[in-house]
Amino acid sequence: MKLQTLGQVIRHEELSSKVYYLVLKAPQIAKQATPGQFVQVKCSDTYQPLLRKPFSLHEIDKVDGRISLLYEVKGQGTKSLTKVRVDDYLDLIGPLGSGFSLPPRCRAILVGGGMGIAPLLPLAEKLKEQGQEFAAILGFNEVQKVYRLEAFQKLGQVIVTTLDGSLGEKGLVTQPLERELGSEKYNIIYACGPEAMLKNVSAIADSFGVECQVSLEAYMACGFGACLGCVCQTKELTGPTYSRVCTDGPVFNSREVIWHEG
Amino acid sequence: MKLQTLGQVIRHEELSSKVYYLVLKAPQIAKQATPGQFVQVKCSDTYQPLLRKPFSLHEIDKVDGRISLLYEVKGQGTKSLTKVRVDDYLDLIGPLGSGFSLPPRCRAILVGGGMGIAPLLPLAEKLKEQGQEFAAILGFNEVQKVYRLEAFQKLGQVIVTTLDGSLGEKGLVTQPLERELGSEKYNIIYACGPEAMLKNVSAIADSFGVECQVSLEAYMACGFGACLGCVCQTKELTGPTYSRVCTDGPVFNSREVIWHEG
Amino acid sequence: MKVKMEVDIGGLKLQNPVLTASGTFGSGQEYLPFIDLNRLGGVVVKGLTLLPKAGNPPPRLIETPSGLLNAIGLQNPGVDYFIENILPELTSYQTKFIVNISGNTPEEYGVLAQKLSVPGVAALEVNISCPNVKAGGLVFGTDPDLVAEVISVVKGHTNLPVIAKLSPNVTDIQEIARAAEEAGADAISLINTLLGMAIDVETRKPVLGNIVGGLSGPAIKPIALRMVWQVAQAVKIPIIGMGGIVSAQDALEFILAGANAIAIGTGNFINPRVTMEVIAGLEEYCQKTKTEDISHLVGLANPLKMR
Amino acid sequence: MKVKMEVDIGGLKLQNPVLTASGTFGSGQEYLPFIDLNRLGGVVVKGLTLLPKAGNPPPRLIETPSGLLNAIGLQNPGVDYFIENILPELTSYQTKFIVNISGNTPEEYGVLAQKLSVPGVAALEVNISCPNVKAGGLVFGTDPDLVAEVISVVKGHTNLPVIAKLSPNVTDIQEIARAAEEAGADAISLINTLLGMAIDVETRKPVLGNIVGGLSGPAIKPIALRMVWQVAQAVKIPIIGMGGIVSAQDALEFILAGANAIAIGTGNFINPRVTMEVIAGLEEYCQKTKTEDISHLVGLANPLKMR
Ligand SMILES: Cc1cc2nc3c(=O)[nH]c(=O)nc-3n(C[C@H](O)[C@H](O)[C@H](O)COP(=O)(O)OP(=O)(O)OC[C@H]3O[C@@H](n4cnc5c(N)ncnc54)[C@H](O)[C@@H]3O)c2cc1C
Ligand SMILES: Cc1cc2nc3c(=O)[nH]c(=O)nc-3n(C[C@H](O)[C@H](O)[C@H](O)COP(=O)(O)OP(=O)(O)OC[C@H]3O[C@@H](n4cnc5c(N)ncnc54)[C@H](O)[C@@H]3O)c2cc1C
Ligand SMILES: Cc1cc2nc3c(=O)[nH]c(=O)nc-3n(C[C@H](O)[C@H](O)[C@H](O)COP(=O)(O)O)c2cc1C
Ligand SMILES: Cc1cc2nc3c(=O)[nH]c(=O)nc-3n(C[C@H](O)[C@H](O)[C@H](O)COP(=O)(O)O)c2cc1C
Ligand code: FES
Ligand code: FES
Repeated sequence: MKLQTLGQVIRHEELSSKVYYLVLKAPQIAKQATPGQFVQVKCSDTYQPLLRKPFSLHEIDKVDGRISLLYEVKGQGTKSLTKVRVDDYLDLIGPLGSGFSLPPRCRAILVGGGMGIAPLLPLAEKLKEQGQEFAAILGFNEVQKVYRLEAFQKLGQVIVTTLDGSLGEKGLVTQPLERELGSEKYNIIYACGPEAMLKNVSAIADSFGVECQVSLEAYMACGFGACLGCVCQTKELTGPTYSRVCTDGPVFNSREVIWHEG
Repeated sequence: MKLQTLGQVIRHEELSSKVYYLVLKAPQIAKQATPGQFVQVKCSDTYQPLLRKPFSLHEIDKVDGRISLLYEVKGQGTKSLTKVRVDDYLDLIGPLGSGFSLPPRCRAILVGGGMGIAPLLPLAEKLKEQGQEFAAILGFNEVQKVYRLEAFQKLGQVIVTTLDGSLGEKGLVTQPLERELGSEKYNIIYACGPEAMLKNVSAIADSFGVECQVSLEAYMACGFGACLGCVCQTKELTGPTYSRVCTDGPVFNSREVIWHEG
Repeated sequence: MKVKMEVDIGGLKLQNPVLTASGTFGSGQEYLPFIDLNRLGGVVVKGLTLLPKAGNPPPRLIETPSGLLNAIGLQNPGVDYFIENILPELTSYQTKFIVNISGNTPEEYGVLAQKLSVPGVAALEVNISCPNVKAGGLVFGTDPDLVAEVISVVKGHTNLPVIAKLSPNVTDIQEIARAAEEAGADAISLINTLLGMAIDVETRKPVLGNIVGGLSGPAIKPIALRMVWQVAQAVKIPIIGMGGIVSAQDALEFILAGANAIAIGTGNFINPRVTMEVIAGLEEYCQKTKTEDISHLVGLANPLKMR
Repeated sequence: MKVKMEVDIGGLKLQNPVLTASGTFGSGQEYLPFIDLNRLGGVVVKGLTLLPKAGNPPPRLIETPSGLLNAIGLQNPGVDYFIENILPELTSYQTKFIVNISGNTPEEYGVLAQKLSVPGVAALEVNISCPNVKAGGLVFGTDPDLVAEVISVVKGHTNLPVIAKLSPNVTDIQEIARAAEEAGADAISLINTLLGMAIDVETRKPVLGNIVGGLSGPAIKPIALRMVWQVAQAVKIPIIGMGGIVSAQDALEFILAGANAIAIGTGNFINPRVTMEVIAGLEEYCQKTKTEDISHLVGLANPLKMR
């Protein structure tokens, strides 16, 4: 059950330019959370920004009652979040949303682009915990903007891509994805990243006939289903409909999603 | 000439509950400032509060290029000002307003109530520098809320009053003021504090036939005469008129001021 | 001292004057993890239309300085679905549920009122800020004659208390309020959102899928308060004030201006417990100021208030 | 790349599209310590009336979330004093001075226009948001017929470009804008402040001496932008957009919505150099986006813009 609680900052550091790693003590959230869920964070005690900001749970440590977030500075909210110090308290609502669902005996391939790697780490951890094999393809812009790689490498096989080839394979995550799927080792894709990437990954999943779960983003006001502000278009039996990213998602089966044109 | 400049924080400490002392490196302001002038401070880089906040210059160190402020936490602006740290920069506009004017051969009595003591310190310093005798009557609520006393005591004679008698004389500043004026040693009063105090001090000045300069407060938008938002009512030859506290004041001759009823 | 917090809003009896604003509180159930619904004055349910409505294409939200622009477009499952599937779930709570309705024609409002005059619905809030297809894309809420027509039709189809919810996008809010009162409205609620927009300077297009949206939140509080103040001078029926309330002090400003009750919208997104804090804060203020009945505060800052 | 920043606002030629909003910039001289007036597109001088005006009793200001409420009450020394004592001091600057005028009757506007049609005045901005004594306390700016009357009279008494400054406190801003255009206005500026208020819960009285005041600043930007967008679809004459602009990005939103020039008011109080930063920011954006003439951006986000 979601709740509003104060999380105490245990660690807060800049990993690479504008990318921060924030560890919080929040036992009640950690206890209930599953991979793919998120929290709504009050980033400032002023009206600037007015709204809470959603961040995926990047680690879920049920034993120590800790969660972590990985975030990139974009606007007012994330900028003021950087000012939070160790021992400060952050007002959190969570865990929110429907996370990834793990079919029994899944052989998963995780695909993350940039900040989209955030929710894949707890998923990888869970897969490992359950003794299920997986591979992860993580895409970054350049070697200077690679972060949290080791955390993934501890858990399983990782393929890295960079746009400029400064680390790992040069190019997009879709290249190694197609290659790996060709091996027919995998029966499910979990993807999170920019919409254009997700759209391409879905198309590839379709062409290989593999299930694909995508984690979407949307501008949110409440984060718990009350405002209907965060919708994306999905296919239902009755035709296209607007689904709430915050409660019906953020994880959707890629075949349900109606992607934007272009 | 007033200017917009960045002042670097050199010292910032809480003197008593909610009262802070802030020392800034701001050579251009220090160079030009006179006692009774003030600065408009951008207390936050958000829209909360939207406006700058005015604070009297509490020290003007032309040699070291420093100024200091003494402030009490009231609302958004002062609250966010408390978060400023040593080495941070504050966006300042100043020096602003018309300060105290010092007639030659003045024998002054300075009367300050609470935060109203702030602009009296540089005045005391100036008087001492010019070799002119003065006394200061400083009124506080209680001994726990007394601050900056020693700074005044270094410069001359100080009479302290507290409402509850926990330090110095019990009661209001007006009692020792009447007594001191009875000695006929003084020919001018400089006063700053709550409006009710200023009104009473003015009446006493009138009854003793002594000149009195009062430093007024007002809610300000610009602080430099452009918005006409900060007016108080004053007597002019042509009748009552609205004068700008920020440029015509904040220091007025008490005989010009039309006080609020009640 | 025990403070009397109960208020009577044109026949709608509330245990305290704190409501939730329509469209920001779902049907109330979304807030169960955070607060005890039974402690609320009442819940105003998300706006309903006769037929299900898909709503506007996203993006539907964008923040502005101290404000929120929304263009939800009244997405809702339709009145029949509500009555069959949602209303029964609400009857287990002691709080009052007020249903917000929107129609394309006065007749539609009548049908909605009739259908919703069932046990479990405590009152109807008539949203007259939506497009009026009949009058050619105009908005009901900006024309006193149309306001009167809609309210009369609704009154003719229900015995429930009828609350007219006014749009702030008008020249003369008093004229609109008087029209609603004369047509029989039992209470008035205001304000709905102010029409606004934002443009993305990169794409050079409006940010919202619907181009324009409704502005809510602390940014609009001064305007909302002024309108409540004006309407309190124009009508005798009770007023539910809203627009940017996020604290007990905000709520008090509305009450002192002349509101008999208040509603909180956007504030719930920032702090889902805000309603509970406002109720506690209002009670505390009454105690501190030795006010036995919160209704004694209504309009104290407004000497020209009617009644 | 050299960007063409000059704009022509109904015959008023400006070196760049950045103006200051009336009432927030004095006569310009108050800002001499901070900026080079000669680099401004133009200065819109504090509102003048026929006779000197004392203004409203204080308090005249109160902050609200991301906004400022003011009730100055048009304090000014009167038009004759301005012409004799202030205008001569302004002639040493190369920037354009536009004079904002307010009258109690259409005739007063005419007299003001005639008196101000002297060298040194580049254009007249007609403030039609002030009390109209003749029509019994109503406000000119909310009635299209009165707007037309005032503008016609002003046009009949001057050869200077006439800018109609619209009030946002209306139901249909397009109707008002069209009335101004048809009556001969050379340009339209909007928005003036939105009517708002604040209440002090301790004293239980309105905070402002005048009870209500005008809301300005970032809080109102979404509303101002929407109105510029609408007016750009209603009239062919140039538009000066304002309301909450504090950055080049804000200014761009207004230009993309259809404003040919913009004005900054409240922003000057927070950052007296804001106009200079906005001019630089606009030029930079044009360079970055390879826009040779800033006027090419006007209305790009507004496909229904007239012309
Ligand atoms: C379920 C979910 C999980 C997420 N997980 C993560 C995560 O783990 N890590 C992470 O870093 N991020 C995550 N995000 C994204 C994160 O929520 C946003 O980056 C964050 O909300 C940005 O807030 P902000 O206040 O810093 O920026 P904002 O000011 O909200 O700006 C965000 C974006 O909106 C645009 N924008 C803002 N105002 C305007 C305007 N007026 N016109 C046009 N465009 C505008 C900006 O250009 C900017 O790109 C997640 C989002 C969702 C929905
Ligand atoms: C020339 C001058 C010199 C000054 N020098 C000093 C100095 O040296 N030291 C010092 O401490 N102070 C000084 N002040 C006062 C100082 O400027 C104010 O205390 C400061 O601006 C408060 O800002 P704030 O944002 O913290 O509080 P604000 O939020 O601005 O509130 C200030 C006061 O206004 C009231 N208020 C705010 N909003 C409302 C509302 N909606 N309804 C009713 N009331 C409201 C509050 O109750 C509060 O008491 C000076 C003022 C002037 C004009
Ligand atoms: C996301 C959202 C959805 C809304 N939906 C409705 C609605 O369906 N019916 C209605 O009458 N008002 C609706 N409103 C307006 C609110 O009920 C309220 O009048 C307005 O937001 C001002 O209050 P606030 O500033 O406290 O949010 C909505 C507001 C928001 C923010
Ligand atoms: C203190 C103050 C005084 C104003 N005086 C006038 C005036 O005399 N005439 C006028 O037409 N508008 C006046 N205005 C309105 C502004 O010119 C402008 O239209 C409005 O403030 C919106 O712009 P902003 O949000 O950038 O301030 C005044 C605004 C403020 C804040
Ligand atoms: S953010 Fe409110 S419904 Fe999703
Ligand atoms: S604060 Fe603007 S004129 Fe004084």
